[in-house]
Formats: sequence, C-alpha cells, structure tokens
Amino acid sequence: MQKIGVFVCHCGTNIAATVDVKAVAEALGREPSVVVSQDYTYMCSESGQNLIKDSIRDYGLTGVVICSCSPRMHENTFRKAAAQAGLNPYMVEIANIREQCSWIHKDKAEATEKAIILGRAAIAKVQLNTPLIAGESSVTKRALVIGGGIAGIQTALDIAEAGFPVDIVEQKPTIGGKMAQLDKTFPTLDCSACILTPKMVECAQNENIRILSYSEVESVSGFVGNFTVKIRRKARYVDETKCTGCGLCTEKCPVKKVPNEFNLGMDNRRAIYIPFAQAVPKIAVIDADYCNMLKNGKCGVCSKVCTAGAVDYKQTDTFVEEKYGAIVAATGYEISDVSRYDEYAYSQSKDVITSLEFERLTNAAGPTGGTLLRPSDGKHPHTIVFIQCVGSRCTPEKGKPYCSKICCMYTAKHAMLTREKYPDTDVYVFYIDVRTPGKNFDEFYRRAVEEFGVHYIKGAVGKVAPRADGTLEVQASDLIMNEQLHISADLVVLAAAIEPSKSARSLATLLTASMDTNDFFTEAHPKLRPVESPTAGVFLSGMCQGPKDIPETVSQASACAAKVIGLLSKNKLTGNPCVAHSDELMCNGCSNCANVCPYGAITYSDKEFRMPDRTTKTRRVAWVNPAVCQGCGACTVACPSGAMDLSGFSNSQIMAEVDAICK
Amino acid sequence: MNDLKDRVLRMSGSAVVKCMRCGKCSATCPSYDEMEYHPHEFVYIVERGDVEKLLSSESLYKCLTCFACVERCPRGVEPAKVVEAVRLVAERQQGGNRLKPDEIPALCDPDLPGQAIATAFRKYAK
Amino acid sequence: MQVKEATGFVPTIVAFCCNWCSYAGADLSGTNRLSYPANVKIIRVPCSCRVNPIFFLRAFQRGADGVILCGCHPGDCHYTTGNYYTRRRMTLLFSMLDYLGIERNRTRVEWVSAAEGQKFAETMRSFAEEIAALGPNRRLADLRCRKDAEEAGITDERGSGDAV
Amino acid sequence: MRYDEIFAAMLKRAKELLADGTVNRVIGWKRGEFSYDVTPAVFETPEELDAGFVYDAFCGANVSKYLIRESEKPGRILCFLKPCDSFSFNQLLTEHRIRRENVYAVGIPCEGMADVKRIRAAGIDGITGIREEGERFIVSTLYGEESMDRREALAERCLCCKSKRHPVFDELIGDEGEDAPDDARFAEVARLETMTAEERFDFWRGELSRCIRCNACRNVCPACTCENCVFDNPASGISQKAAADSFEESMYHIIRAFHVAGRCTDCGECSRVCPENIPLHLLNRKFIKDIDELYGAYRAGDKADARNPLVNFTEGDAEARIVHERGKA
Repeated sequence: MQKIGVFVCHCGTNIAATVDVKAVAEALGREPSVVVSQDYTYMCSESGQNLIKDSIRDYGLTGVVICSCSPRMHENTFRKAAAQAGLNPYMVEIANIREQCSWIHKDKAEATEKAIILGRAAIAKVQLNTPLIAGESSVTKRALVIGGGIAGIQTALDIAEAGFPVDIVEQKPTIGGKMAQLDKTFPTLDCSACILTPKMVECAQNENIRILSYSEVESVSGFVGNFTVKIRRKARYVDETKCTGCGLCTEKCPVKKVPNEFNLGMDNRRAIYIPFAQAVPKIAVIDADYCNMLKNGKCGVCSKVCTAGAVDYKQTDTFVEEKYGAIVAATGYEISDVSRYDEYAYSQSKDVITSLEFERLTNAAGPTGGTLLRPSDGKHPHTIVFIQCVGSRCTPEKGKPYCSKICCMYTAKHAMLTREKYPDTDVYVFYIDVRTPGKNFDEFYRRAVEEFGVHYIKGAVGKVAPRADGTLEVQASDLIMNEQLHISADLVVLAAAIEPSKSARSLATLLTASMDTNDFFTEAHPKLRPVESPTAGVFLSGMCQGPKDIPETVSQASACAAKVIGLLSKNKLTGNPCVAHSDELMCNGCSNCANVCPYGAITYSDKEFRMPDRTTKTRRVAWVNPAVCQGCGACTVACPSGAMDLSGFSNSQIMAEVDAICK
Repeated sequence: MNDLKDRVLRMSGSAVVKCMRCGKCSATCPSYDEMEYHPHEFVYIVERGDVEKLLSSESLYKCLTCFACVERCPRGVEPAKVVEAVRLVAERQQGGNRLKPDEIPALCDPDLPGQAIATAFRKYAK
Repeated sequence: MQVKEATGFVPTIVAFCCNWCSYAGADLSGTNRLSYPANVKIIRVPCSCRVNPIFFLRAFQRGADGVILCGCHPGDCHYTTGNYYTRRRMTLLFSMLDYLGIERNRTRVEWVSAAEGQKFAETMRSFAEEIAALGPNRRLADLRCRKDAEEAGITDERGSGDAV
Repeated sequence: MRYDEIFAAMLKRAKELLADGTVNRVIGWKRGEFSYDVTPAVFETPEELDAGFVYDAFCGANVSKYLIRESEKPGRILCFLKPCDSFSFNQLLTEHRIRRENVYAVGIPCEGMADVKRIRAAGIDGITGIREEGERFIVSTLYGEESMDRREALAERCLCCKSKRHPVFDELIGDEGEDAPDDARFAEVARLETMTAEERFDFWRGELSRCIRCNACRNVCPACTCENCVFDNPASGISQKAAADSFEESMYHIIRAFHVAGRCTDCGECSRVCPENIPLHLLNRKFIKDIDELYGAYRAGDKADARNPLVNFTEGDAEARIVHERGKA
C-alpha cells in the first residue's frame, strides 16, 4: 500500500486565481492511499520544497503527486527534492494544472473540476510507480575515429589534446583524405598541403594518437562508453615497424603502369608505392593486384633493394580488437560518377575532367607539375568552361537531390587562379545559382568576376561535343541574353556532385547509426545535436553528415571532439531509468521489437528455462540494454505478447491514468 | 484558377513547379534558334499561367519533339511534353489544325520519306 | 468552456501527447492562454509510438467519447522514427474500428510540434466539437464502466439487456 | 494430383525418411471421432503411420503451429505442408518460433480442402468419408454415397486460394504450383466497406455477439503463438476469461486481429474452427487489404526475411486521416 502525499501549488495567482486550490487539495486528500494533501503558494520555492521534504519524512511517504506547472518545467526540481528527503525520485508525478488547466480555462468551477481529475490521474499513476534506479556503466577512456581526412584528423587531435587516447582508422595507406589532393583552399588561397600536412605530422607525433592506416572496421559491439571494435589491418606486405619510407623500392619496382589514384589516374605509380611525398605514415605498400611477386612469385626486386628488410610478401590481414568509449564517424565523401551524363562527354574526351582532377592538374605535386595542360595533348588550354551542378540538385533518378555546397566556391577559385596564372585564357562558368554564404565567400566570387574577368553565365550546358580538331563544342544557354551559345573550348571542368563514401552505409549498419536516403549519417537532432548520431556514443564529423567545406568541417570536427571529450571525461554514465525491459517468461523471441528499435538496444540470446514439469527448455528471448535504450516505447507496442514494457510509462500506469480520467 | 494552365498541366503530366531555371532544356535544344519561345520559357510561362501567349506562337511548330530536353532535365520537368500539350490545346481549337489534308500533296517530295508526312500530319492536326 | 449540447452532454476526451512535441505544444497553448475545452484531458507519453491500440480501446471502454493522439510531425520525432510506426498502427486501427462500424471521427491522430500552441488549441477545440456532435460513445463502451449509462440513456445496442 | 495419389506419395516418403534416419517423427493427420474430424498427429514408426495416418479433402488443418513445440524436441520431424501451411511455417521461421534445423518440410500440392459445414448445408449427413472423381466429390455417408460439385464443397478460403506455391520446403511432392493470388478473397471485405457505418456495426454486432470465448480461434491460429497471451495475463490490463459484455467481444477480436496484423497469412483456420461460424477471417483480411492498399502488396510468410509492415515504415506513408476521408467524397 502506497502512502501518497499530494501538494497543490498556487503558483502565486497563476493557478489559484482560476483553480480553487483548497478544494483540489481537499478532494484529492480523499483519494485512496493519500495520507496528506496540502496547498502552498509556491511549491518550487525553497520553503515549498521543504514542505514536500518534511512531509516525506513525517508521513513516510512512498509517493508524491505535485499539482503544479508543467513537468517540463519543474519535474527535475521536485525529483531532486524527493531524493534529498530519501524518496526515490521516480516516485514523483506531476499533475499539470497550470499550462493545461488554470491558464486555459476561465470558469473556476470547471477548472477546479479538471484539476481534480488531473490530480486523480497522477495519483492513479503514482500508485503503480516503482522506485527506479538509473543504471550506471563505466566509460572506456579511448576514442575511435573512423576516417583520416581533415575531419578525422581534427577530431582526433582535439581529443588527444584533452588527454584521451584516440585511434584513427583509415582505409587508405595514408591519412590526409581529400584535402591532401587539393591545391589551394578558398577563400584565402592558402596552399592546402601547407596547412594540412603539419596536422598530419602532429597526428603521427602525438602520443595519444595511434594511426591504423590501410585498415577497416570489421565489427562493432557494445554500447556508449563500452564499444568493442574489431579492426582489419589489411596486408601491406611491408613491415610497418621496419620501413623507413626511403622510397627506394618505389623507384626500383619494375611494374610502372599502375594508375595513380592520388592523381586520379592521370599518371602512373609503381606496384609498390607511397601515395604521396608527405604521406603519414610514410610507409610503402604493395598493390597486390599488380605486384608480380604476389601474382606469380616472380620478381622480388623491392625486397632486394630494401635495406631495412621491411618487405614481407607473406604478410596477411591481421585483426586488432580494442575497447572504446566513443566512436566518431568521419568517413568523408567521394566524387559521384559523372560518366552517366552522356551529354558532358566525360568518358569520350580526356579533356572533360572533374574539378578534383583539375585540382591535381594545377598542383605542383600533380601529374603536370602544376602547369595547367590538357590531359589529351599536353597543350595549354585557351578556353576553359566550368559547368556547375553536375549531378547535384537533380531528381533522385537523375542524380543527387541536394546541393553539394562546395562547388560554387571551388569553381570561383579555379576560375580565378586560372585567370591569374594564364591571363590569356578565357574562362566561362555556367551556373544555375551562385551560392556563396560564408565569411568572405561572396567577396571572393565577386573578385573572380570583377578583378579576374571570369565570364559567369547564368544557364546550363546542354551538350559537350568533342570535335575532330581536338576542341570541345559546348552548347549552352545564356538565360539572361536568352541565347543559345556555342563555345569552342579546350577544357571542360565538371563540378561533380559529391556523395558520401561508399563504405559509409555498411559502417552505419555496424554502428546501428541511422542514415538518410542519400546515405549521409543522420544527426541526433538537426539543430540542437548536429554532431551526434541518434545512437548514443556515436558522433559525426565532417562530410559524412552532409556537404560542407573545410572551415565548416573543421568546426564540426572540433565540436564533435568536444562532445567526445565530454563523454570520456565521465567516470560513470548514468542512464535514463525510464527504459524498456522485457519479461523473459513472456517473450516469444519474434524480433518485432528489435525491428522497430531505432537504437539497436535489443539483442537476443538463447536462454534456458525451467518448465513447470521440471524439464528445461531453451528459448530465444530479447534483452534490452538499458544503457542504449532511450525509452521511446516503440517496442512495447510492437511486442504482441506484452512482454515488453517501459519503466515510468508502463502499460498499467498509462491505463490507470486513462481509467482515472474516464471515470 | 487558370483553366488553360490546368489543361496543359493535366495533358502534359508535367510538374512545372519543379523547374529550377537552369536552362539546360534550352541549352540542349536543336531548334533553339528557330524558336521565339524556348523550352525553358515554355515551362516558365505555363507556370505563370500565360498560356495564351504561347498559343499563337510559331514556336509550337518548331519543336521537333526530339525529347532531348526531357532526357537532360535534371529536375524531371519534361519541357517537350509541356510544348506538346500547348500545341494540342492550340490544334484542338476550332480550325486549329496546323496542317490540312489538301496541303499535303504540295509537300510531297520524292526525297522526303512518306513516314515524315504521316507523322507531321498526326502531329499538326486533330 | 466545455462543449455542451442542448442535451447537456459533455463528452470525455482523452488526448495522448508525446513528451517532446505535442505535450510541449499543449504547454505553449497554456502559456499563450489559448483556451480549449476543459473536457480534454492530456496523458503524457514519451513518444506517440508508446501508445498501444489497447489504450484507445481501454479509454473507450471506460467511458471516453473521443480519443486523440498527438505526436511530433513525421520526420521530427525525438526518437527519429517513432511516429512513423505510430502512423501505420493508428491508421490500421482506425480503419479497423471504422470497419466494425464504430464512428470513425471518435479517433484522430494529429501532429503538433512544440511551437504549435495555436494548432494544439484549435485541434482540441475542433475535436471536442466533433465528439459533442457525435453524442455519447455507445458502440465501443463497456456499460458496466459507465455510471451515467442510464441517465445518459445509453443501452446496450445488442438489446440483449444482459449488461450489468 | 489426386488426394489418394498425394497420400500414397506422402506415406512412401514418410517411411523412407524414417528408415534412413533423416527424421524420427512425422506430423500428419489422423482420423478423429468422425471421418471429417481430422486432427494433426505425430507418428513415430511405419506401423503407426499405417494405422493412423490419413490424408484426404478433410485434412485442412494447418500443422505449422504444432511445429513450434515439436521442433523443440530431440530429433527431426517430418511435416507435410500444403502451400498455405507453408506460408504460416515460413512466417513462424521469420519470427524465430520454429527451429528450422529440426524440421524436414515436404511441400505437397493442394487443390483445395472440403468444408464439412458446406457439405452438411447441402443436406448431406452421416458423413463417413470423402474422395474425388474428376470435378466432383463423392461423399460416403451412412446412407450411401452422395456426389457434389467440387466447388460447392470447397472451403471459402480454397475458393479464393492465395497461392499454390510453397515459399519454403526441403522437397516437393508433385510439381510446384502457380503463385497467382486470387483477389476475390477481398470481395467480402470490400462489400462490407461499402456499407454504412450503421450497417457494418449491425453486421459485426450480429456476428461477434455470438462469440462464446472458447478461444478456438486463438488456439488454432498459427500467428497466435505467444508464450503467454495478453488475454491470459492479468498484468496486461485486458485479461479476460469470458466475453461478459459486448465491449469485451469487440475488444477481444480487435486486439487479436491487431496482434496478428502483418503476420497473418490468411490461412483461414480461425473461421474454420469457430463453433459459432463467425467469419473471423474477414477481420484479418481487412488488415491485409488495408496493408496492401496503403503500404504496398505484402504477404506474410512469402519471404523469410521480409519485414512485417507494422514494424516498418516509409516517410511518405498515408496519414491516419485517410480513414476519416475515405468514402467522404
């Protein structure tokens, strides 16, 4: 039998002017199990709280009902007060008689009657409340960052700076990501490598950071604070501990015609290679698809020339298993396939390139040593056409429905730099809209037009036709002149839509993190929790969450790190005790609950049960991880047997409220 | 609202409001120079509800119905279908036939495939 | 401001509101002093997806004349996907009740965000008016649970008279 | 194949599989008190099979539900699944209710099962057996043989068969049938939908008021497999032993239909066993029809990895108000 105390708040006159608080206290005092019922001017005040605390002690209350403002306002206040008086805080229920009664009704009799009913419903509920204790779980003070681009690097550095160990898992042989391939960065035009490579080196040198390059996440288990992650370390065929990065092997390797992915296949590398000069870690890797030794056992040159004895053809994939408290997805982006747009002739002409290829063509470490030359004949292009929104802002059938966000700015950069370096070049940019929100962004774009004389034409390109003389005929519309233009271009640059990394979808599945239809990770709240995934303990950094430029990526990466540091700084995680739980005796093991759980909080195991006839029986039953469950209750309705229930909002509690209201 | 616009929208099945005004339809149009109103203008003018303006334009008969604009439109607006719908509205008016049977003999040219005339007749008459 | 018909019938209306959007929306209509009928009583649930069809039936059994469920707008669920399940469950439940000949307007789902105090009040007003116009719930009520059954002139439509 | 041909093939395979140790038990059908009163039964030896195993047009009972318990026992059990039973079986596999490795499933063809209620309604009594002759059933009775048009005697669910294909099996007897769902099964639901609410209420009140809460529908239903049914669980808040009030009759059937919604394979067993002849399948079919119309065609048990529409969603799903707007125009 519960002993319930009822406390009716006047809230000054906010409640008392419309609700006869004395009558409410009196009426509720007559309800079963209610041993004390009082009213007071301000329950949330110090003295009001003391009144509650004293009553809890004096009457030995097991439940408290407070008729006051919305629980969204003071539920925590009253729970804390109850806890201070030794009552389990979850034995407190609030009847909202201000926002949902006194403030909206004028007739005092009517409002008083409603307040009494709301009070009764709260009493009916609290009768069935059980003390809840928030579960605690420990926190492994180590973070995993998946992806070693600028987002992952920045997040890792910030976490490491705060004193927590971080592992970076990067699927490529080096960290650096897309930013390492860029030439200059807008709007300041500083050299990308100059600002990125020091950060890469810092990662390598930071004692708290371990870089697992050429590695992939294999499996993830556990939950916030307690993830266990298995990482596949792909065979490099080079001993990381021995290789000095001298590069001799990469010069002597006889297999010379391997397309160099760092330069997007515009030049070649060897079968054993270091992706680029500033790679971190600067360790060679053998491309097993091309290496003669690995393919047919004939060669072994690299092994012979390696003075460190680092080459090991027998290396196999190995696995690392590590525990983490937090996981950061920083899987970045890729350039979408533009060959599907026949009209731009990307696959027909070498002189139709993507903007990332253009970056490499203007980069001093690129295939042309930084001189802008046409890929087809190595000649200097005199007319360059940039086409915006290639594959962006389309219907889903035609491409990506979103704006890729970075193209307007990098195209302005490309156009500007081209005009600066080669003033004899005509540069056209065909745009639908020029989108330049960002600090100094529009100014930058205007400079391209006003100072550098880039021809911005509002309109789209309909067709790019390679001609026999090696030029490209660009047919486009100029919407302002209402003309169709025909431009003879030497080079066409496509601002290809970006898309999330292909590996992101499978990673999201491993992490039980949700994704939108475009395969961008979903944030826990689009405005208020933009760097967290809805899955507790999983955080989002950079492009994997949506298109963004470098400054935004770095801001988000640091924000993400702050959230991770906040989590790792805790010794214990206190959960929300209002979570779902399954009655094993009733559970059918049908998986309906797990199917609707947005957090992957429900797992199944085979359990042995003693049957009434003394036999044992093994049944598949659900288990809700209280540290992962967020308490939405979707599972409770999906469960046909009623095995699943939600603490704090149990079936019987809600029905008791229903009964009290309908009585 | 606007009856003519509704008719054109219904007949074409085109969602002109999806247009983002990129002009790729006009950029790709082989009849561009022949036309008074270009494909993107058709879409825009229909969206504004000014169909009468288009009904009297020769542009209706300059569209080759090659569907390049439909193929290229990134937003799935299908401009050629809009043009076609406006043309049908024009031709379905009393005396709206563009090509009359007695005009055909004069058009017959040994170099012109008979199919082309049949097609033109189908396209330009009720 | 209870909705009263000439007969003096005051319907009992239960409103389930999700904690994050609709309950906050109800609070906002209170803060803005936007009134709605006092016979609407709100039950707070964490998410609209917590509401079991059984709760609807229970409310009708115990004498509710109308039951409404409010949650975050689709796509805005605090728990990401909860209200999508709600939408399917309630659509099917309402369809079934309709199929059994129970007045379809006694049940409703509305999406009310935390910023839509106005919408909340309007929704509750219109729902209460609709229920008042429908009259007492006879088809899905448990007569044993209705103290006012006789005075409200409700009889078991089975006509077998075996209700206690 | 004729019933007797199928029966002979089943018996042969059952004996072979018992003999080679593939299985140690067989679930099939045995004669009950009356010839039409056939019940599922487990046989362990060839002798038992010879003595009790039967298969004819009265063997409509769906054995898939029994496999939940049977598959928990040691050894492997052989079951014979008609196409519609195999949908139930597959759905139970999806819900992890049956240990697949402990079941050897043989798909058998089916041209429809006889409904003894319809035969009786045709004025035939004292039934002792049934066999077929072309398109007719020959019903032997205490008073001699009666001949009946096959379609006059077939169960309603067989007249609008949902599929003759087995979505799951280890081996088949006969050829795999065609998967041609008959939309006629929704005709009656559609007819009810066109009635006014008052008419529908009267219809269902008339039907449901006959419910005696014998729980036969629940007990036979291959989707009602809960370890502990909500109606038997005092903590559920809706437990009932009897339908004391019209509300409870409705409540029981609404909740039951809702619990099996998206999981019901429309096997029609509920209506078959109802002693009061309440057309319970019309409740389930209403959900199936609504699901098909609102969320795209879905057949429970068709694909083992399919997700029940009630634990699934799309962002563009219809709003609940579609129910209120329906029929308003």
